[in-house]
Amino acid sequence: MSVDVEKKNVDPNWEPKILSFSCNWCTYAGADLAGLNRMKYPENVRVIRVPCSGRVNPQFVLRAFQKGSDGVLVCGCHPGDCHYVTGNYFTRRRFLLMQRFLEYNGIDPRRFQARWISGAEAGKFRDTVTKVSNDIKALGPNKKFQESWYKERGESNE
Amino acid sequence: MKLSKSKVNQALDMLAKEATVLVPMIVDGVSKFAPWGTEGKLALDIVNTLLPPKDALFPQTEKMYKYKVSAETAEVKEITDSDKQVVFGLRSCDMHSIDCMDAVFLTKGYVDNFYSRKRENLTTIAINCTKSNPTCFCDSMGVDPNNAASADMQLIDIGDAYVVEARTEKGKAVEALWQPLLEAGEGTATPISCELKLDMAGLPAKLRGMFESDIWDDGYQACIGCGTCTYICPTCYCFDINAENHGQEGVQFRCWDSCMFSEYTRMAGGHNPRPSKKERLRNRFMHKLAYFDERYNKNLCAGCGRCVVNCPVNIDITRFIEKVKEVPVNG
Amino acid sequence: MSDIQQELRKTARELLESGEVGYIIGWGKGRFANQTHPIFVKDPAKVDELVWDDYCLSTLAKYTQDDKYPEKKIGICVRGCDSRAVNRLIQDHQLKREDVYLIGIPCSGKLDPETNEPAKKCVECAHRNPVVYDVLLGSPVEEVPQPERFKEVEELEAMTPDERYNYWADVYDKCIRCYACRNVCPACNCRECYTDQYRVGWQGKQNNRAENQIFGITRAYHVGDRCIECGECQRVCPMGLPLMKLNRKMLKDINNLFGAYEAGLDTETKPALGHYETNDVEEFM
Amino acid sequence: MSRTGVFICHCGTNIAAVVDIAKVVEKAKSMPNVVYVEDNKYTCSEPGQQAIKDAIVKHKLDRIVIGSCSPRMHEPTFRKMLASTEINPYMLEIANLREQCSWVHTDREKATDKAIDLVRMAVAKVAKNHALFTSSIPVTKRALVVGGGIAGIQAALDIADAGYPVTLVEREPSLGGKMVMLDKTFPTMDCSACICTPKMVDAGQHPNITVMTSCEVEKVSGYIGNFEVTIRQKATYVDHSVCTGCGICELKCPSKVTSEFEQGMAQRRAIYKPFPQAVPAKPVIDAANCRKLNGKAKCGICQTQCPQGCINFEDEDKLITNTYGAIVIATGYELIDWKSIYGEYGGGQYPDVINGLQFERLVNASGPTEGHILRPSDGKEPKSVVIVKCVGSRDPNKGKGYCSRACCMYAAKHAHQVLEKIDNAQCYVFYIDVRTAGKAYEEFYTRTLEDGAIYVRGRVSKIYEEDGKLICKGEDTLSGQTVSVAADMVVLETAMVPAAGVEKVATLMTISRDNDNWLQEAHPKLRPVETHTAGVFLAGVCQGPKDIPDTVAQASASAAKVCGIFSKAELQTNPMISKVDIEKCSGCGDCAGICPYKAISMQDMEFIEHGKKITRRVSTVNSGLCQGCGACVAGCRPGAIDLLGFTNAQILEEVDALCL
Repeated sequence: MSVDVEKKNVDPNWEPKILSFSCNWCTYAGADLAGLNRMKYPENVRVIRVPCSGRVNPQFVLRAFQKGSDGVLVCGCHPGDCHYVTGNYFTRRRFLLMQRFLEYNGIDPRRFQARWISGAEAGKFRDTVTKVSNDIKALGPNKKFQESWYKERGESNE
Repeated sequence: MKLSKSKVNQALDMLAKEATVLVPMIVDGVSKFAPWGTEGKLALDIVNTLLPPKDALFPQTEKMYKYKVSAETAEVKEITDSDKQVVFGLRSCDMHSIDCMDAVFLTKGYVDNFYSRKRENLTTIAINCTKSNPTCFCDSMGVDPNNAASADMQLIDIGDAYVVEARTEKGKAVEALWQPLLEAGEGTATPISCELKLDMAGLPAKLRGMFESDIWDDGYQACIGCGTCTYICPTCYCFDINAENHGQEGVQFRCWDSCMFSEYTRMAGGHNPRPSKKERLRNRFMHKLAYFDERYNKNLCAGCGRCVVNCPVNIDITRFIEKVKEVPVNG
Repeated sequence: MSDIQQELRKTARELLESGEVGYIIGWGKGRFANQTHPIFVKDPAKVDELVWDDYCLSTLAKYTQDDKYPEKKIGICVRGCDSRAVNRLIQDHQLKREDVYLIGIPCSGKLDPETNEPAKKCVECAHRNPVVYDVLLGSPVEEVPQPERFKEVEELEAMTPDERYNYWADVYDKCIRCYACRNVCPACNCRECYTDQYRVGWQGKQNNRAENQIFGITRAYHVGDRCIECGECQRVCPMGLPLMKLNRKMLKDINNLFGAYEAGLDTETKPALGHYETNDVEEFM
Repeated sequence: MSRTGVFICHCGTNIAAVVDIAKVVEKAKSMPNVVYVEDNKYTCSEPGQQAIKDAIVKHKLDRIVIGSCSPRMHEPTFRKMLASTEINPYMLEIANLREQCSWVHTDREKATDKAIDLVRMAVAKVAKNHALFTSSIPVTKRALVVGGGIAGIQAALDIADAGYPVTLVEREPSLGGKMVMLDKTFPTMDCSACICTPKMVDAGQHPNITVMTSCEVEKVSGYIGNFEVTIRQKATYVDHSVCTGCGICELKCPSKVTSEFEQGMAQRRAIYKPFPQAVPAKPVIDAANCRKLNGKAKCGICQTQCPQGCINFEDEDKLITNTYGAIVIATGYELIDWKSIYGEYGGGQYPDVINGLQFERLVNASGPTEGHILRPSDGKEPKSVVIVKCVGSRDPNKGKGYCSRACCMYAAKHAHQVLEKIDNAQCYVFYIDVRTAGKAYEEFYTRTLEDGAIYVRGRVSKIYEEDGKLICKGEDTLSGQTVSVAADMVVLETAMVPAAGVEKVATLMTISRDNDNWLQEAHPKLRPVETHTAGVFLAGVCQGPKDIPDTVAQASASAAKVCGIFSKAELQTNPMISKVDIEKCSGCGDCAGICPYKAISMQDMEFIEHGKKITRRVSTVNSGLCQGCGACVAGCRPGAIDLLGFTNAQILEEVDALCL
């Protein structure tokens, strides 16, 4: 059963659900700073705080797509600035590979983004969130990898 | 009465109007019982399919209960719907698998209502074998390749047509449905038997006494502990129960499990009564050839040869049976 | 082929009689001519069960994981792929070099028992001679370079995202979760696989497309930077799923991003995800 | 079954203005395990916290979710509050409804939906929380101060006076930093050397302070209470333990070099003390310019002349390693290189266009001109001086965007000195604003006006030479006319920028830097002298431009923080660290390779497996070293190692709750 989402008829007031893993020392602080400066960005990104972007296990990203998220964003400190010295070097390698691997399995690359956002870059956080949110709003809901949660006819039995 | 092979598609279309008709097909390179109408090649000529028809009655993942919890109340709903199904092109070994599962799920004082509902809605149409694979040994296990006794309807292949023998109410209902397609005519098929002969006489009882024998000390090491043999075996029926939660609601389901998995018998605290592959392989062979016979006096092995062909390291139950023969009786 | 078999049996007898090894892992015959499977010879008298023919396909190194604390050395016949599997297990600290006695056998490729054609994994094999051994039977064979190591991956990459999704969706629909691919793989050497930890909740036990996708992709990601390309996962899969296309995709990206890489050729080169370079490719600015 | 309590905060109107609190409370009631929900105007206030404590007792709660401001703000507060109840402080999750919801969204309905999602995620996560307990680690009661300017000196003195040993590291041959270069200090005009050198001498002679000049920090490892620091003592070729500082060698040394201390306006020798009042008052040899050491000639005169025989040409760098409990960074600043940026001011081709520090040296009694303001080009006394403010500051396109804070005051000081020292001189000051935000600052500025300084409101657009005069063209925005002043000398008050090499120090200490490379403080208002790395503090201009009073205040503040740590026998560790399940661990060692703090080591342990006694290699975590980053957890394929507080199960629950 193929899953072609017609890009054209995405209903306009559909709100995507986007998950963003943000490292506590940089991006989460940048997000707070964006709040401090009353910057405005779309509502559909939910942030999960992790101590370091190195804590984000690529399986969490798979889990997010499986459970129905339309886009995932992993953010951390700029390489060299990591509060834990080398956390984001591993993040970089892990997600360089996972990004290509998701694309290889059919996920549109715009649905999975990683960004380095420092504690001072409130503007960059707002711009990244706005761009990702608009990209995904254009792409429409994500059906790939998504678990077909309970269907009356037990369709997910096959 | 007989049904000419040229009319088989028509017959299947008629059946498909009221029920899901599962027929042996090659779908995407895999031979299995698939609903009539899926793209793929009808494969009535192959001896038996890679995946047995057991998932018609005992699917790999079967939803049992749906529940919803809120602060005050919790409601549980049993998932009982199951539509009518027909399995067409069943071999005797596959019918033996259904007999064994019937014994387990329907007799001895406990009826599994998920299974029984599916069983009531199932009509079995068997076709006799016209040739056997080198790995077939069903007649050594008490299964007649020419006739599936407990099928609702038996088709006998007489070259260009099948002789229709309806045996049960369901079989007669199908025969009535096919009335316009059937023609008069009888015929018999030349009975066949398997090349591979095994002497099973007295084996179950002998094996029950050999739990501590050193026959088990060799031959198990090659096993990689995967679930292939148990998942493609028509008579394996072990399952695990688990749940899938989604916020405040969820579903409890049962799914196939394999005694060959290392954590199958792992208990809380880490104790495992079958710690190594030796115990697990012994358990599988004993269950197939001894334990089941002790409880339901029929072999749990249908002799279809699927495990012999598909085991990646060629663990062969037939060679094991021959080895048991060589062991002196009190051994 | 038979003189190597004689030498193998002679070496096996000597090793067993001298008591240097506890038992020898090799290949033996099944009922039919095209059936060869791993056997474990302890008694010197039974060394004649050891064979070396066109159907010795199974890799043997992972059986050391069932006997992790052997009293004596374990003798293992190693071709190119087995020897890389031994390096893989040693580098993952699951095996000590001094616990095994490696009987190296150069291998010019085996046949697929069903089709009698050269097996796919042997056609694609780039290291036919064992990379590590204690004794070598016969003389090394000529290595076959593999310029098209990633051809299949590139074919898939050329598809559109939807085509690729549907290709893999059909693959995952067929998976029956028998875990043969995991249990045969020398890179999959965890003590308790994440799939068996339901309380943590990584992976459900139900067999549907989403769960199979999670398993397929996670396993490929876990072994991606350790895969020795022995092709066993694809061979043992009862449903014939093209699993090597997943592992090779990971290896292709590792090659492009972090420099040419082949796993298991020695025990020093570190798997890609276990370390980093400060000047790695930067795409997330 | 756990009993979770949810407390939604209005935060006055900060959250309530955008988020429909009642709806969030309503929805929270139906979330799994939630037995009590309450909303509160100010949850972080005393009554707010008391309301929670009462609810815990009344409703027998065992897990708490608070929907309020950022956890980075009040998580410690709420944890302290829980410490006084019988709930473990770590059975708490906070949903960020302010900084990341109400403050950044306008659509009330969507913001409320997001708030509900965030609360649902917190409720899902808290269900999997475990009680966590701190453990204690020993403290090495010795401090390290990096940077020997007034900030470093003051911090070192305060810590040493509190009775703790301090190592004061300075990369220049002498303490003093920038302050000792100045002549007078505003607003009191007392002489900089008179207040700075006594402090330097105190630091030099303090029994608890070890001064290590010509030294740089090479390597830092460990963590608060147990920093393992390696310092590189650069080769000075002079044995200071024997040298009496008599200065004969400096007189005899044949090679002359431009003096960095005198801002290039005077010469020094290859063997030199940067300035007479240097501490330690002993010379060092500048190997690059010493004829013997840079191989240009035999020389060695200083060795022959030295009565004490202190000169040793075979001296090499030495590495000294020691453990420290806390570190204060006071690396200071330098002035922006205006020459490469402002071609319109001559780009350095006019010797009489100088910067603030050069003017300070001119007007300083021990400077190259013994305090007489003389033009560097011809040594004449300039009759008309132009001072240009905000050169490189408040200029985001060419220089730096920020204001360097101190230049308004020292520009007024320079004007005052010009008018005071040069009779019937004329002094023009081109300014954008005059910022006099300090005690007696405004009065100092008005006195300079009364002295006759002419303040012209506008930037100088161009400086060029015309028949011996430096023509400064600019505009007087108050009168709207263009202005051009013929000056004998121009003083540019240039921007402060972080000292060169601060990146290395920051990376060593794992502290981050802001967009302008100033060291990043933990919180601009509430924790200005702390950094995100526990035990590492900041003092002075390295954290951002400031004047001497603020610098000294920060120095004493960071010293107080250090003494706070040293006052305790042991330190409580962060309980949110990694933990290994040795049943699942196969001993592959991936985690040990990933850990940046070397907190994980592989050890052999005894086990009974299937009745057989075996030893097996497993991973173990040193709770003192582990900082809780979790990089090892994401690298562990079977999930044998997990990070308490952010376990795999917790995060998976959060992801599931989010995607409902």
